[in-house]
Amino acid sequence: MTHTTQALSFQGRVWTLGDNIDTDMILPGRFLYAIDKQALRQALFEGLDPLFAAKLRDGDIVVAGRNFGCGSARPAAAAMRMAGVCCVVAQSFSRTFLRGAIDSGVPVLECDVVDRVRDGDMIRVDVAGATVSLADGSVLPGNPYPSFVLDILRIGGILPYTRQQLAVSAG
Amino acid sequence: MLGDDIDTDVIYPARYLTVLDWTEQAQHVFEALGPQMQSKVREASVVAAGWNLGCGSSREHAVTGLLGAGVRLVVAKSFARIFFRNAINNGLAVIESPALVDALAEGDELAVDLTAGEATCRSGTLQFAPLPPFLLGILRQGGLWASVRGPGVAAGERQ
Amino acid sequence: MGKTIAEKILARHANCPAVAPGDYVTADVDMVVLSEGLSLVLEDFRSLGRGRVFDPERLIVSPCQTTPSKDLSAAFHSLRTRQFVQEQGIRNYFEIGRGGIMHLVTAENGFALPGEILVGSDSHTCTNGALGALCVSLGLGFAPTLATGQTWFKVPHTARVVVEGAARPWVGAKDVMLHLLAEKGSDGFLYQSIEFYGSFVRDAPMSERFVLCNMAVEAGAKTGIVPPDEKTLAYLHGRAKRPFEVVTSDPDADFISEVLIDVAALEPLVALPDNPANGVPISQVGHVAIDQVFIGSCSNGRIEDLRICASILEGRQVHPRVRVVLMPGSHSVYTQAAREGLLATFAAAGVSVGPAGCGACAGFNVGVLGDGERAISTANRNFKGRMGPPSSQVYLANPAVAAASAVAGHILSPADL
Amino acid sequence: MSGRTMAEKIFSRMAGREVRAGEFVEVSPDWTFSLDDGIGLIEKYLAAHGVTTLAHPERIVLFYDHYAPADTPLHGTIHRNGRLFARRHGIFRLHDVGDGISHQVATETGLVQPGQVVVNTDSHTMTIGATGALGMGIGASEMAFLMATGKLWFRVPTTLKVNLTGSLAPWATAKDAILSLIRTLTARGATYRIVEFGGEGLGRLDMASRMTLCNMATELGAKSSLIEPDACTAAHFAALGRTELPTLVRPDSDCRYDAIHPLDLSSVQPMVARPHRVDNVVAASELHDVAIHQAFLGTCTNGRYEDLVVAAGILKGRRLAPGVRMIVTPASREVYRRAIRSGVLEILADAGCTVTTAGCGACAGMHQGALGDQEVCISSSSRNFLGRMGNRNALVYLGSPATVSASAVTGRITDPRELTTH
Repeated sequence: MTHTTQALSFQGRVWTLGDNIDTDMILPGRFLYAIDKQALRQALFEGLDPLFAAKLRDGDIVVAGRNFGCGSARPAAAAMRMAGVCCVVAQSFSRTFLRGAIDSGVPVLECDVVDRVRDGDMIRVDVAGATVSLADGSVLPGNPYPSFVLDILRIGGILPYTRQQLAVSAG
Repeated sequence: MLGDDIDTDVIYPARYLTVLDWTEQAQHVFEALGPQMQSKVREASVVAAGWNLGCGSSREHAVTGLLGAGVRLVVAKSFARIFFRNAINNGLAVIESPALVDALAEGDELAVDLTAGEATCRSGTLQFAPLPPFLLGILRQGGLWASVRGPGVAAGERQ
Repeated sequence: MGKTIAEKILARHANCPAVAPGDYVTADVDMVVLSEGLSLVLEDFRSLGRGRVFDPERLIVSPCQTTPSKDLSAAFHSLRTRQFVQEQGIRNYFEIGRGGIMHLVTAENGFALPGEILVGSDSHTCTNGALGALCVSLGLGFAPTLATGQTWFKVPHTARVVVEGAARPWVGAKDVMLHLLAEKGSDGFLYQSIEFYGSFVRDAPMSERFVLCNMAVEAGAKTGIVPPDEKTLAYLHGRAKRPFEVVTSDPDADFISEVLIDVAALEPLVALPDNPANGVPISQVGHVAIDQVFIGSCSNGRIEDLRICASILEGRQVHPRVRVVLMPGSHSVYTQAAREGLLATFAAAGVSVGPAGCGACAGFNVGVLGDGERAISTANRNFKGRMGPPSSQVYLANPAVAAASAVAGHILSPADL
Repeated sequence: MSGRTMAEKIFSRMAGREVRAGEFVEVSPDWTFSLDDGIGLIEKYLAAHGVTTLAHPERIVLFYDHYAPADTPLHGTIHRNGRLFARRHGIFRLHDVGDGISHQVATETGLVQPGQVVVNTDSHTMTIGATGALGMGIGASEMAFLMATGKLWFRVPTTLKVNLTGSLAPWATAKDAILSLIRTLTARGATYRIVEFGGEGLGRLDMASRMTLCNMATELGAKSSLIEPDACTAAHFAALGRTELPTLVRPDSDCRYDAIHPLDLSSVQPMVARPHRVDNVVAASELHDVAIHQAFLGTCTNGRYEDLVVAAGILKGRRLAPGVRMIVTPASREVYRRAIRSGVLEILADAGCTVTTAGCGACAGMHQGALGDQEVCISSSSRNFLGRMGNRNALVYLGSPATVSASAVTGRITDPRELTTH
C-alpha cells in the first residue's frame, strides 16, 4: 500500500492575521452543508475581509496571533488549503482547529513569530523540526509534535493514516 | 416545441426567485426539463407550446427569464392567465393560435405581423386573431413600464 | 500523585495504568454523537474500505442543524444520513419530530454516562460533560473513529473553576460563563479540561450544569465536566442506557489553575459583537436597539429556559419592530412546552416558534439576519457573520435578558422591565 | 339586457360605469398586497424608474410568508429592506415573520370586505373569494407599476358557475371536492374565467372549506373565484365585530354564465392528485402501495385550524410510521394560537409531527421541508408540478388533511376511511 507523502517544510509568501480569528470568519456557516463548494473559494475569510481570499496564491503561508481558528469545528483548515494556503503558523491555535488541521493533513505550527513578519515576507517553515526561519536569517523555535502526529501530516491526514494502520493490522 | 400545461415551476424553479437580472435568470429557464432543453431555448427566438402554457404560480421570472434567453415571441394553443399578463407587461409578444402551433416544427423560420394577425412559416401563411388594440399598444412600447412617458412620471407624484 | 477525571477516564480507555497531561494516547470511545453532519464524511468513511461501523449501538444520530431540510443541499445530506442509518442498522436514530439538537437528545435518552468517553463532530459535544462523561469534539475527522471505535487524544491539563454563592434574580450559569470568558478570554483554558465545583454548581439544576459545560469550548477548553453527584444520579435514574461507574478527581490531583467566581457579585452579562469573550455587565451596555431575538440552541434551549422566557412574556407583547424566533432544543422540550402552556404564551406575545433544532444559532437554517441587522441570542457564539452577513451583529445573553429585550425593543434587563 | 354576474358588478363599481365581460377597464384596487418573495423585484422596478412616492400607500399591505424566518442572508436582507420600504412610504401595515400567509391573514382578520378588489403578487390571491371579495394575482413589475400609478388594466372576465348540491360524507372534505372538480374540468377548465361557487350545498360548508374551494380554482386556470355572500359570510364578519357590511354583491338571477357545472358533495370521496399534474386525480382508495417519506400539512389550501383538527382526529393516540416525518405549518399565527389553546398542537407533537413557523412552509420548496432525491411526499398543498417542492427528482401527491394524516400513520398513501372504520 503506497501512500504519497508530503514533505513538511515550506517556503512561501506571508499573510499576517491578528488574534482570535474564528472559523465563522474563515468559513461562513452557509457553506458547510452546501453541495456546490465553488462559491466558497471567494467567500473564504469573508467575515474578516471579503477581498482577502482573492489575494491568496498557491504556496502562501498564513501567520497569525493567538487562538487562531477558535469557534466551531467546521473544516476551516481544509478550506484554507483549497484556497492555496500550504501552511499556517500561529502563536496558538484553538484546540478544534489544530485537531482539524492535523486530521485533514494541513501542516500547521505553533510559533510566536507574527510580530516579526510583514505581509509579503518570504519565510521557511519546518513543521517536522518545529522551526520558522525568517528572511533576516533568524530561526525561531515552535511547538514540536510527537512523531505520530508528524506521520499523520506526512501521509496527508487521519484518513490515509488510518487506511495504512488498517492495512498493517490486516497484513 | 413544448407540450400542454407547461407550468411555471417547470419553466423557472422557485429557489432562484431572488435572481433579478434577466440574463442571469435565463440560465435557470427550463432547468426542471434538463440541460438539453435549456440549451435549445437559448438558441431559439420563438417558443411554441400546447394548451395552458405557464399555469401555476404568478412568478414573473418565467417570462423575463425567456426574454433574457433571447426569446421574442411565444406561440401557444392557450395561455395561463398570469403568464399571458406578465408577458404583455414585459414586452414578450404572444400569439394564441392552436392552428399555428400545429403548423410549426422545431427549427422552423417564422415571420409574424401581430397587428394584422398573420404568420408565415415553412408550411404557408396562417391567420390568427390579433390581440385587442389596448394590449398591442402596451406590447408595441415594450411593456407596461415603457408605456409610461419617461421615468419618474407617476400619477401619485405631485407635479 | 492524584489524577483528574480526564486523566482517569483516558487512562482507563487507553488501558494503561496512568496518563499525564501532554501524553498522546489512542483510546476507545463509548459513544459517537452525530447530526446530519454524518453525511459530510460518508465518502471518507467509505474510503477506509471498512463496510461496517465499529458498533451500531454506540452511535446516536439526530438531524438538527439544517432540518426540516431548508434547501436541496440540506435534503441531500439528511437523505444520505437516513440511508446510512438504515444500511448500518443504527437504532439510535431520531428523525425530526422525535429528536432535536443531538446534545440534548443524547442526554435526554441516557446515552451520556459518567466515566465514559463520548465524541462527535460538533464543537459543543462537550455539553454532556455535565453528566460526568469526557465529551470531546473530533470535528469532521471522525470517519476513522466510525470504523475503529478509537481515536487519538492529547491528555489535557485540568483547571478547577469554583463557583460559589447564590445568584441574584435573572442571573444564571450563562452569566457565570460570560463572566469567566470576559475574565480569562476565549483562549483562557486552551486545550484544558475544566472541572466545575462550588455551591452554585452543587445547588444548580442539571439544565444550568449543561450551560457551564456547553460554553467551556468558548474559553478554548477541550471539554468541561461537572463531577457527578446525587443530582446527576437522579437525572440518570431510569434514563441510563448502560451501567456506569462514577469517576471523580482525587483530592491531591494536579490542577493547572483554579478560578474562583462569586456568583452573588454578578449581574446579567451581555457579550458584545463579535466575540463571546466581550462580556460586559448589562448595566454598561447602554441603549442598543435590536431587530431580532433568538431563543434556543444547545446552550439555552431547554424547558427551564423556555419557562423563564414565558414568565417574562406572560401578558406582554413583543416590541412591534422586533421579531422573536424561538426553537426549543428538542422535540420533548417542544411537547413539554405545549403541555405547560408556554407555547400559548409565546404565540400570544407574538413569538415565532419553530421546530426543535439548532435553529438560527449558526446561520445554517432559518432566522438569518439581513444586512446591518442586530440580534440578541441565547446561543453561545456571536462571531462576525455568525447569524447572517458580515455586516450583521449578534449579542449573547441569558434567556431572561433575551425575553426582556424582545419586549423593550432594545437590550434590557428584566429587572428594569 | 340580461342581469350581471358578481364579477361584472364588482368591476362596474371599480370602473365607475356599467361594464360587461370582454371589456377592458383601468381600476384602482381596494387593497394592494405584496409578499417577501416579490418585494425585491418591486423595489428594483420602482428604483429603475425613479419612483419616490407611491399612489396609495394606505392601501398597501406587506406580508412575510414565503421565507419567514429568513433562511439565507439574502432573504434576511430582502426582509430588512422591506421593513425600511414600509416605513419610508408609510404603508398601511407590515405582517412580519410568523404572522402567516397573506390570504389567510387577510381573511381571518376581516381586513378584506365582500365586494372589494384585492391584487397580490401570488396566484392564490383568489382564496379570499370565499368572503365575496375579488382577488387576482399579478406579476412583480406590474405590482410596482400599480404602486406607482395607482391604476391597472383588467379585462372583465366571463364566469363559470359550480352548483353545489348535497353534503360531504364523513372523511370527505372540500379538498376532495375541488380535486374531483379539477379531474373533470382539467387544469384549463376555467382559463381566464371567474369560478363562482353557489347552490344549495354551499350552506353546509364552513368558511375554511369555502376558502379551500376558492384557493384551488386557480388550478383550473381561473382568473379568480367568488362565493355569493350568505349567512355564513355575515357570521364570519360578525364574529370579528363587523356587523355593518357594505352592500353585498350578489349575481343577478338572470345573469349569463359560460357554463354551469354540478358538483354533488355527497358523492365526493377522498381523492389524490398524482405527480406531476394537479388534474391527474384518482380516488385515494385506488392507490395501494405508494410508500411515503414525508407528509406535509399546511399552506393557504389546507393549513387552517379546521384542517389541524382533522389531522388531530386521526393522529390522536397514534404515532407516525417509522421512517416517515410529518411537517405541520399553520397557515397563520391565529391558527397556531387556536391549535395550542385547544390542545390540538399537543396531540400533533405527541404523534411526532414537526411544527414550523406559520407561513407557506414547504409548499414551493422555498423553505423548510425540501425533499431528497427519489423521496415521496403526500401534501395538503395545491400543486405537485415537477420540482414543485424543490427537488425535480422527488414525487409530490396532493390530498386532504385527512388523507395526509392517515398516510403518515400507515407509511403509504391511505384513504382515511381505512383507519377510521374499524
